[in-house]
This record gives sequence, structure tokens and C-alpha cells, in this order.
Amino acid sequence: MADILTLAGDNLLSPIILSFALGLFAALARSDLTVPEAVAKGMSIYLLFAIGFKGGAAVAENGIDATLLLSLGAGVLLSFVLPFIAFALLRAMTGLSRIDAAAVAAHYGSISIVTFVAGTSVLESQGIGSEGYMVAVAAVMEAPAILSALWLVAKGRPEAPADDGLIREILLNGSIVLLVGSFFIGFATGAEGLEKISSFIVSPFQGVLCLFLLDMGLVAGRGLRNTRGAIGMGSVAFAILMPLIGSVAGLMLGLAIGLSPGGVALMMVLSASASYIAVPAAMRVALPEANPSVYLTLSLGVTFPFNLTLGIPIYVAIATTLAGG
Amino acid sequence: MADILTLAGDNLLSPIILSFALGLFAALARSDLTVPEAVAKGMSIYLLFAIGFKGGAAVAENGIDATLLLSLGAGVLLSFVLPFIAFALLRAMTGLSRIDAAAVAAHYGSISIVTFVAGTSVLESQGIGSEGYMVAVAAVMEAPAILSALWLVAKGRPEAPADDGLIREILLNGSIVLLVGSFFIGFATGAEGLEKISSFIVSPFQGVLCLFLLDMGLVAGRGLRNTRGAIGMGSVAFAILMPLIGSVAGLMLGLAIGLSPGGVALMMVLSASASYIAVPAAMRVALPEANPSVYLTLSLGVTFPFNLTLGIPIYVAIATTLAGG
Amino acid sequence: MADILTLAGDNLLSPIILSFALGLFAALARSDLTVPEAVAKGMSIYLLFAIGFKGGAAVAENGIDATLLLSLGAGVLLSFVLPFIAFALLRAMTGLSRIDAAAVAAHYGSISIVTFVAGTSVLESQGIGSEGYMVAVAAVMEAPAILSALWLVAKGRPEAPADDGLIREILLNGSIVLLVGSFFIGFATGAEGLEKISSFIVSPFQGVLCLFLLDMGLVAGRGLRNTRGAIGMGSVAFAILMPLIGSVAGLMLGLAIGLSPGGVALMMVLSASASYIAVPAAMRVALPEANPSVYLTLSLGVTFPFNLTLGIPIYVAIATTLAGG
Amino acid sequence: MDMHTAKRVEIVIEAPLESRLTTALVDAGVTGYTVLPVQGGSGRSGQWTREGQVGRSGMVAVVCLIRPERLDGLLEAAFSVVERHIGVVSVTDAQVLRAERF
Amino acid sequence: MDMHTAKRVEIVIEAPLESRLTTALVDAGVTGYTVLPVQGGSGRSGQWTREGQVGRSGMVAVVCLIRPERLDGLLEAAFSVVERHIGVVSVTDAQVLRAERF
Amino acid sequence: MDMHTAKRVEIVIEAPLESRLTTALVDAGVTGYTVLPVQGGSGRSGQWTREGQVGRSGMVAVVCLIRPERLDGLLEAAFSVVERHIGVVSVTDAQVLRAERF
Ligand SMILES: Nc1ncnc2c1ncn2[C@@H]1O[C@H](COP(=O)(O)O)[C@@H](O)[C@H]1O
Ligand SMILES: Nc1ncnc2c1ncn2[C@@H]1O[C@H](COP(=O)(O)O)[C@@H](O)[C@H]1O
Ligand SMILES: Nc1ncnc2c1ncn2[C@@H]1O[C@H](COP(=O)(O)O)[C@@H](O)[C@H]1O
Ligand code: NA
Ligand code: NA
Ligand code: NA
Repeated sequence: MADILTLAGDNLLSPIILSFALGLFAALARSDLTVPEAVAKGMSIYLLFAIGFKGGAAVAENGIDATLLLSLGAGVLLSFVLPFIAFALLRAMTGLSRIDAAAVAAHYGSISIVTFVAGTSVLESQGIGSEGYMVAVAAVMEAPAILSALWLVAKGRPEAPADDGLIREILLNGSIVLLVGSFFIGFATGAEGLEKISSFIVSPFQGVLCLFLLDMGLVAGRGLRNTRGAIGMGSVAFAILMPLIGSVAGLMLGLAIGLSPGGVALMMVLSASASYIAVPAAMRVALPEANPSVYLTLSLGVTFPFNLTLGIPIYVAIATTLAGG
Repeated sequence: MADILTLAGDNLLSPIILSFALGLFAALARSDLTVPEAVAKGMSIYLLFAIGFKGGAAVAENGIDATLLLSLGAGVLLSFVLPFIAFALLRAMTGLSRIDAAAVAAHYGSISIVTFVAGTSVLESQGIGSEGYMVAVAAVMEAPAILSALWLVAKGRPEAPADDGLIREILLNGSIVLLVGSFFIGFATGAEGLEKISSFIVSPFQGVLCLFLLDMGLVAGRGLRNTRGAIGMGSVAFAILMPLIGSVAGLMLGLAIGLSPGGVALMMVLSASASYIAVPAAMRVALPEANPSVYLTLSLGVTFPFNLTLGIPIYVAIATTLAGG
Repeated sequence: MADILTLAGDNLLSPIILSFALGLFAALARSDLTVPEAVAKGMSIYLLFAIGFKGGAAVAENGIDATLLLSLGAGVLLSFVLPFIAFALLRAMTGLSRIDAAAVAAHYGSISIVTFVAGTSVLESQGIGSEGYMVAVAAVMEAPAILSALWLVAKGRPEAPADDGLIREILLNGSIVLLVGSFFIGFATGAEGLEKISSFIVSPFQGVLCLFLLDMGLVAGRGLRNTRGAIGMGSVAFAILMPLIGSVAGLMLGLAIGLSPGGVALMMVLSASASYIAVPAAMRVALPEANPSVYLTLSLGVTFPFNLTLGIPIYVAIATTLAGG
Repeated sequence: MDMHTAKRVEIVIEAPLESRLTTALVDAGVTGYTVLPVQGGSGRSGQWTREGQVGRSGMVAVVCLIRPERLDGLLEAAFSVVERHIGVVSVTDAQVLRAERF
Repeated sequence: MDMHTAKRVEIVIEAPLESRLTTALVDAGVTGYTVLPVQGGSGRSGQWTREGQVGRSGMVAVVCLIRPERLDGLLEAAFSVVERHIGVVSVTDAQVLRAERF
Repeated sequence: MDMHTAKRVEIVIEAPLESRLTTALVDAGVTGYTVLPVQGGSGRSGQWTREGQVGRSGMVAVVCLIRPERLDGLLEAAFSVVERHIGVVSVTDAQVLRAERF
């Protein structure tokens, strides 16, 4: 417990968290500070490329672990199943419509890659190793949750939205392609490749992450300002409860598979995190009737900061305790 | 004297100055070389974040100096007072209207953060230390000058422009928020935080500054090309005289406060520099009748290059001589 | 031969090539992965500045070589002459109109700076040195080919397109100005200047190149998708034959001048490469009747990947063999 | 100058639907369109801005010049995509140069 | 398709005034607007471009579709902001789909 | 509000020709214009997008509000530049505030 508190305290004073807080403050105070869209997209490309590449290079270095396939399977399973839990909770705890609840559920089954990155940063800063392929697990967890959400909606209404381009679009989503692609590049070029570009993807990584989180704080703050009032207390409670439930699911599967303590922590982080990039765009196409300010506020405005500040230290502490640190 | 010349010579051959000159040349020669707006804004975010963070980390490292508050007070004072001097000079030396003169005066009371950065670079390259909190002084000097200018105009006409959003907008201006915010982040995370992201905000800093100055050269050159003729010799003389006067004011206050030689030099640089980002936008809102090509040409087209090439070496030489190097 | 194969194999597994392949795959699979225009332009500014600066600093370091002027002359000559060879080949091998053939020919006389950069990377990774001023040769080779193409067209029709702004526009093209300008900055500031900004322009260079090639793969893939069918087999054959012919021309002149093996290899790479940035824009102004999808597909969709994967290893192997490695 | 009567249709639609809209337009026989970026806006579903966004969010404006007789086909195609989504469709009378292009 | 008469108002205004304009529009009962980025331009106050700019400079274009009867209110609101500033206001007749949205 | 009749001319032209067009417009007595970025489009010469482009590619839209009597001069100037190039010119009737500015 004391451990968790120290960890959370340390975490709160990291440049990353403070940058997010600065962005949040600036947006709520209606400062005109903004990061251009192109710069934000450029940073996200950088982060995805770097994290994928490093994961792939780590796998190339350490060899393919016996648990790799199991982990991928666990990820897919979690992404498929978590939306059902989220949906049931939402229907019980909030007054959200079936469609809104399904859309929110999709976000919580899917993952937030920045939360994942923040998790790896905390692990690194504590010298806890983790499986390089967890980044591949992150990638396979992005999409299945969307299908679960569509299924939840289809169950409720006769005419299913038969948009055949959608599935392809989801699977070939830019962030998935970039993450998986750079994972393979890192895997193919290995330590030698990593060395060539490490002063680009390793050394400045934490700094870029700060600016990216500054931007995320700005976007989250603007969202909170524009939707103030639209979100009930039940929804906010859900957005804090659900990551905890997700993390427990991730914990159990991670332990069952036999991941390292760091790997278990990351599996918890992934399960606890909620998407705010890929899934929202898919929802606009697939479930246009769902209210974007509900799912964006919950995922980016509540769950993301919760995970960033308290969630991750909790997950890491639990994982290292239970998986034997 | 020989010192100043060597210093100015060295300075002129630095990659930073030459990059500015390249941009200026390209724009005047009507090359189609351009830096995208998003990239320019991205670089300015990077520079503000880096300079603020490093300042804050330096203060965390060296402890809060007794002169910190005095310096902030001196900065506010200079920013309030310099516009009055500038205004009187402008009315005497040029044919500018009351409103144009007030708008120009606001620019010269406020500061140019890039000039400040160039000043710190020169100090660093000569191994002269300075107070980390000078970046906070820079931040507090941005806004007061605008109020002085509004007061100068209001004095001249009965109906004051009562735009209540304006003051908030000026104080929560993006660059102020980012500079102050990252200063606090640097202060809170200290040397440890700095170490985490120093390969992002320290090592590549000079290089980013080069590209940013390339862009400033392009913008300044385009401005000069479009306003050729609109600016009289009196105005140009003002744009060279005023920074010298400002620097003397900064020198006296800096010496009075007891800043280190580097700190005195930076106080001179801040007083001598003229804004070309925050103040122009505020002037468009507050004094729309003022002609932007006048204040932009003087501040970005004349004073900025003057400070960059000759001004800074002069200020540094004087400061190190008088404050005991 | 075995050498070439190993080299080509190594090359194919470099992060740079794999990044290009990833972009190509993503675009052909119709993923929505995109790099914002501003970010792509920002990266190209970075690459041009870095390569120019490093070239200039190398020349400052090693002194001006006796062959410098000869190399520049050879570059200009190649750029003027290669379009005529290309034009004759195109008229013989393809059914392209006179104007389309001339437009394509301009691209093959001019150069691709990214191919040049990839060539220097391969040399570096094998520890083969080269003349720093080859980047200046690259710069002087950009424009002359455009004039040859205009001449080829003018010969075929009475009324020449008399656009007096065009020549100025071509010579003051942004990429030429930036490359030449940063070359001079690097030359003027020398090793000292390079040291100041090397953690910006040297260390992260390979990494930025990866992301830039990712983008080039995306653009090339989108181009291929949109023009599928418009390009005949004859044109594709030309786009592979022409770089080989160009490289032989570069080889002969490089050997005649007495360049180092690395220098000869780069002269081959330059001659073999085809422009896809500066020349297309000039063609839109000068030869609007020429079909852009023909020249872009051949240069960016066929010749660029060919050089990147097979061409460069071949040229390097030949150069090191014949110029005595 | 020889001008020809045309309709200028401007469709502001959510960015994730852009490709569906343009496909529908092309299927409806539209020979050309121009996509303008949109920086922000406001409507019944609230206020938004593109600043700092990473995903495919916000709206785009698709502008289409067509012969008047093709208007109905275009509007039906556009409506089939916009129907369930937020977005605005407006039509203005216009004159175009070089009608052979439409 | 069922179309409804509307006015398309296009206001090109200095970027630092964007939020003042949109606030004034909303106060005047406008239910929606779209902001388009502007890349450059020229007028009595000279030529400008957004390239390389760091501050909040240049202009933006605010496009507003409204019922004809609301035009006067909108124009007055717009004029109150544009009055002292550089900027251009133009109005075109238009037809819109889904008038229930305006 | 006092409105004045005007023409709104919109010229979509290849980006490398932008400066030639605006020079021609100014020579033809146009007192102002606004350049809007274009993100992509489609026409007889195929589909294109600005995404990831490095060179001066794609199109821009130049919007020009003028007094009706100046339309012919403007169109001739525009046509002289657009003639050999791809691009679209359209004209709409409009009303403007503050006609003294045109
Ligand atoms: N009356 C209008 N005029 C111009 N654009 C509008 C209007 N109403 C809505 N929009 C645009 O369409 C988007 C979605 O509108 P809505 O469906 O009302 O939320 C807004 O964010 C605006 O960009
Ligand atoms: N006649 C016009 N047509 C279109 N845009 C214009 C016109 N006049 C001015 N503008 C735009 O409004 C800005 C300011 O105009 P001005 O106040 O005349 O300097 C210009 O830079 C253009 O972007
Ligand atoms: N009918 C149209 N409506 C709107 N924009 C068009 C139209 N036709 C062409 N364009 C624009 O003009 C560009 C060139 O057209 P084209 O010359 O037909 O290839 C296209 O890429 C579009 O951006
Ligand atoms: Na999750
Ligand atoms: Na000052
Ligand atoms: Na060539």
C-alpha cells in the first residue's frame, strides 16, 4: 500500500503527467494554447513507430517466447469480452441508451496506446522488464471490441448496418498498420536496426511523449469544457470502475499465461485503458446515432487521466506483488 | 571594444545567424522555400517548452535566489515603462499616428523569446552562467506592455475600447501559459526530470533553433518585401535606437538587483527585444486601426536582426564588463 | 556478384527500405495511414538542411578538393545530356507523346535527393568515405534537365512557351536554395558548427529518414493505385533501364574526374535517380499538357524503389570494384 | 467569356465518411469534386475544432460543380450517405467557364 | 429531394477575432457555422500568407447557412465584430437539404 | 444592413500556378482575393490528395468578390492562366457588406 502511494506520488511528479495537467489546465482556463493538428498527428506517428519498432527489436533479441501466441490470444479475447461487461455495467449504472452504451463499451474493450506507453515508462523507470511483444498484444486488442459493440447493437435492432467496407477499414486502421508494421521492421532488423535509429526512437522518446500529453491534455480539457453537464455521475463512476474491472481481467489472464511481472502489469494496463483515437472514428461510421461527446469524455476525460495518475501505479504494484517481482 | 567585435564576428558565423540570413535571402530572392505553418508552430512549442523546462530545472537545482522576486518585479516594471519611452521617441522621430505609435510601443515593451534564447546560446557558448529564473522574467514581461499601449491610446480618445475578454486573453496567451507551465514542470521535476528528457530538450535544441530561425528569416523577408516603402528612415532609426535604450534600462535594473553578469546580459536582451508573436495578435484585437506592417516590419524586420547580430554581443560585453565577468 | 547479392540483401533488410515497403503496403491495401502534408514537408526541410550542412562541413574539414569544380561541371553536363538519352529511349520503347516523353526525360536528368541520401547511408554503413561536396553536385543537377526538356518540346512546335518567370522559379526552387544554403552554412561554420548541432542533424538522421520513406511509400502506393493501367510495360522497362544507363554515364565521368570510390558511387546514384519533387512542379507550369501520372508513376513508383533496393548496391559494388575500393 | 449554367453543391460531412461520400458521388455520375479542409464549427451536436486532433475527426467540405440536370441524382447520392450522419448540404446557382468539363 | 431556401453567409475575418465573431453569431441565434482555414490573400491592407507563421495571424472564413428571415440579425451581429476590423462579408442565395436543422 | 450586388468568383487551380493567377488578377484590377487550401479532389485527370505531399502539388481555391461590371475583365485574366491547365472557374451572384471596399 505504502508502495502504491510512493509510486503514485513519484508518478504524479513525472514530466509526462505534469505536461498532461498543463494542457488540461490551459484548455479549462480557455488559453489559446493549441498544438497544430499536423504536429499532433506527426507525434502520434512517431510514438507508434518507435514503440512498435522497439517491441519488435526486443522480440528479435530475446527470441520468440512460448507465451507469445497465448498472449495474443488473451488480448483478442479480452478485447472481445470486455465490451460485454462494460455494456452490462453501463445499462445498470447509467441512463445511456442501448446505442450509446454499446459505443462506450467498444472504447473500453479496445486500448489506448498512450496509456500503454505511459505504463512501459513507469516500468522502465523502476527497472522492471517486460515482454517486447506486448506491443503486438496492444495492436491485436484495438479492433475486436468494435465488432462486439456492433453485435450488441445488432442484437437490439432487426436491420443490421451492413457496411462491408467497415471491417476492412477497422483492421487496416492507420494506427494498427503502423504499429504492426514497425513491430515487424524492428523484428526483422533487430538490435542492429535499433542501434541505427535509437538516437531517434529511443533517446528523445520521453520528451516527445511530454509534448504529446500536453496536446492530449488540451484536447481532453476542450472536450470537458464543451460537454460539461452532458455526463452524469453514473457515467463518471463507470469510467473509473471499468478500468479496475478490466485490469483484474487482464491480471488473471496474464497470470494464467505466465507472463513476467512487467508483462502482467502491461496486460492490466491494456485491459484497463480505453481507446480515444481509432474507435471514435469507427463509431462515427458504424454507430452515427451514438453521441460522441459521451464516449470521448468518458474515455479521454475521465479514464485516461485516472489510469495515467492512479491506475498505472496500482496495476504495477499489484502485478509485481502477485506475479512475484 | 575588440572584444565586442570578435564576439560579434563569432556570432555572425554561428549556424543560427546564418540560418536566419538564409531565410531572409530566400524570401527576398522570391524563392518558393517555405516552412509549413504547422511545423513553425510545432517548433515554437518545442522551444518554449524546452526553455521553460530548463529554466525551472535550473531554479530547482540552484535553489530560489533572493533576487528572484526582485527580478520579476523589475521585468514587470520594464515592460510597463518601456512603452512610454518608445511612444515618446516615436512621436518625436517619426510621423506615425498616435495609434500606430502606441501599437509599436507595445511591441518594444514586450519581449521576443527567440532573442532571449539566442542570448542564452551566446552566454553558453562563452561559458557564462545565468539565473535559471530569467525565463520566468521573460514570461512576466510579455503582457504588461500591452496594457501600457492601451492606456496610451485611451488617453488620446474618449471612448475606451472596453473589451473585457482582452485582458484574460493576453494573460492566458498560449506562449505565456506554455512558458510558465513548463517552467513549473521543470521546477517540480528538477534535475531528475531534466535528465529523463534532456536528449529531447537539450541536445537537439540548437539545431531546432536553426530551422526556426530559417523560418523567421523567411517570414521577415516576406514582410520586408511586402512593405518596402511603407517604413520611413525615422522608424528604422527608432528600431535600432530603442533596443539600445531598452538594454540600458535593463542594465541598470539588473545591476541594481545584483544579478550575475549573465543575468544582467539577459535582462538587457529582454529589454532590448521586441515582440512579434503575442503582441501583434493582441494588437489586431485591441487596436485594429494600427497598421500591422509598421509594427511587424520594425520588430521582426529591423530590431530582431539587429539584436541577433550586433545587439546581443554588445549587451553581453557590457554586462560582463560592468557586472564583473 | 556474391558481393552485390549480400549487399542487396543487407540493404533490403535495413529499416529505411522496410519503412518504404510498409508505406507502400499500407497504401496498396488502402489503409487510412497518412502522414500530414506539413509533417512530410517538415521532414524534407530537415533532411535537406542536414545533408547540405554536413556536406559543407565536410568540405570545410577536408579542404576544397581539386576535383570539386570538375565534379560540378560533370553534374551539370549529366543533367543536361541525360534527358536527350531518356527522350530517345522513350520514343523508341513507348508510345508516349512527344510532350509526355519530354516531361519524363526531365525527371531522369534531374535527381532525387532521397535516393542520394540512401546512397550515402549505404556507403556509411560500409565504412566507405566520399567527397563532401557531392551534395553540391546534387544541387546543381536539379535544374538543367528541365531546360533540356523544354528545348526538346520547343523543337517540336513553333510557339515556344515564353514564361520568363519560369527559369527564375526553377533556379530558386525551395529545395535547391535550402540545399545550397545549408551547404554554405556548413562550410562557413565548419566542424565547430557541426558539433553544435550534430545531435540534431546527425544522430536522429536515420530515424527521420525512416519516417520520410514511410511517407514516400504511402505516396508512391497511392499513385500506383490511382494510375494502375495507365502505364505500359514499355514505360516500366524504361524506368528500370534508364537508371542503369544513367549510372554508367555517371560512372564514366566519375572515373574520368578521379573521384574516390564513394564519390563515383554517388555520381552513379545521382545520375540513376529521377526527380519527383522539384521537376513535377516545374512540369505543371511549363508543360501542363504532359500527364503527371505518367512521370510520377515512373519516377516515384518504379525507378525510386528500384534504385533503393537493387540499384544502389549495384552502383556501390561497381564503383568500389572499378575505382579501386 | 462563354459561361454555362451550373449548380454548386457544398456538402459538409464528417471526415470518416469522406470516402463513402465521394464514392457515392462518382457512382451517381459526378465527374469532379473538390475537398476543402474544415478547421472547426458548431451545430446541434456541439462545437468542435481540429486543433490537436490525432484521429480522423472533424468534418470536411466537398464542393461539386454540376450541370443542373444532374442535381437530383447527386443529391440523392449525397443524401444516402449523409442521412444517418451529421452534416449539411447546400446548393447555389452558379455559372462555369469551360462547360465541356462537366 | 426536398429543398429549402436559405442564405449562405461567408465572413472572412482576422483569426484573432474568430471567437468574438462566433460568440456574436451564436448570441444572434445562429444554430451552426463552419470555419474554413484560409491560406493567404490580398486586399487593401496588403498581401499575406499563413506559411511559416507562428502567432495567431491571418484570416479564417466562417460559413453560415441560415433561414432568410434570420439574415438581418446575423449581419448585424457580424458587422458589430467586423466593423473596426479588416474582413469581408458576402451573402449568396442557397437551397439546403434537411431544413429542420436550421 | 446596406448590401451591394457583387459576383463571387471561385477558381480552383493547380498550386504551382497560384502566383501567376493572383498576379493576373491584380493586373486585371482586382482589389482583393482570398486563397483557400484544398485537401484533395477528383476530376478528369484523376483523383489526388495533399496528404504526405512534399512538393508544390495539388490545387488551391482562389475566391474573389468583385463588382459585377468587373467580372469580364477578371474572367479573361483568369482564363489566360487557366487555359492550358487543369482547373475550374465558377461564378455566383452575391451581396456584400461595405461595398466601398471592392
Ligand atoms: N447552419 C450551418 N451553417 C454552416 N455549417 C453548419 C450549420 N449547421 C451545422 N454546420 C456544420 O455541420 C457540423 C455538424 O452540424 P450538426 O449536425 O448541427 O451538429 C457543424 O459542426 C458545422 O461544421
Ligand atoms: N474582394 C475580395 N474578395 C475576396 N477576398 C477579399 C477581398 N478583399 C479582401 N479580401 C480578403 O480580406 C482580407 C483583408 O482585406 P483588406 O481589408 O482589403 O486588406 C484580404 O487579405 C483577403 O483575404
Ligand atoms: N465538377 C467539379 N466540381 C468541383 N471541382 C472540380 C470539378 N471538376 C474538377 N474539379 C477540381 O479540379 C481538379 C482538376 O480537375 P480536372 O481538370 O477535371 O482533372 C479536380 O481534382 C478537382 O479538385
Ligand atoms: Na481496454
Ligand atoms: Na523589450
Ligand atoms: Na538522374
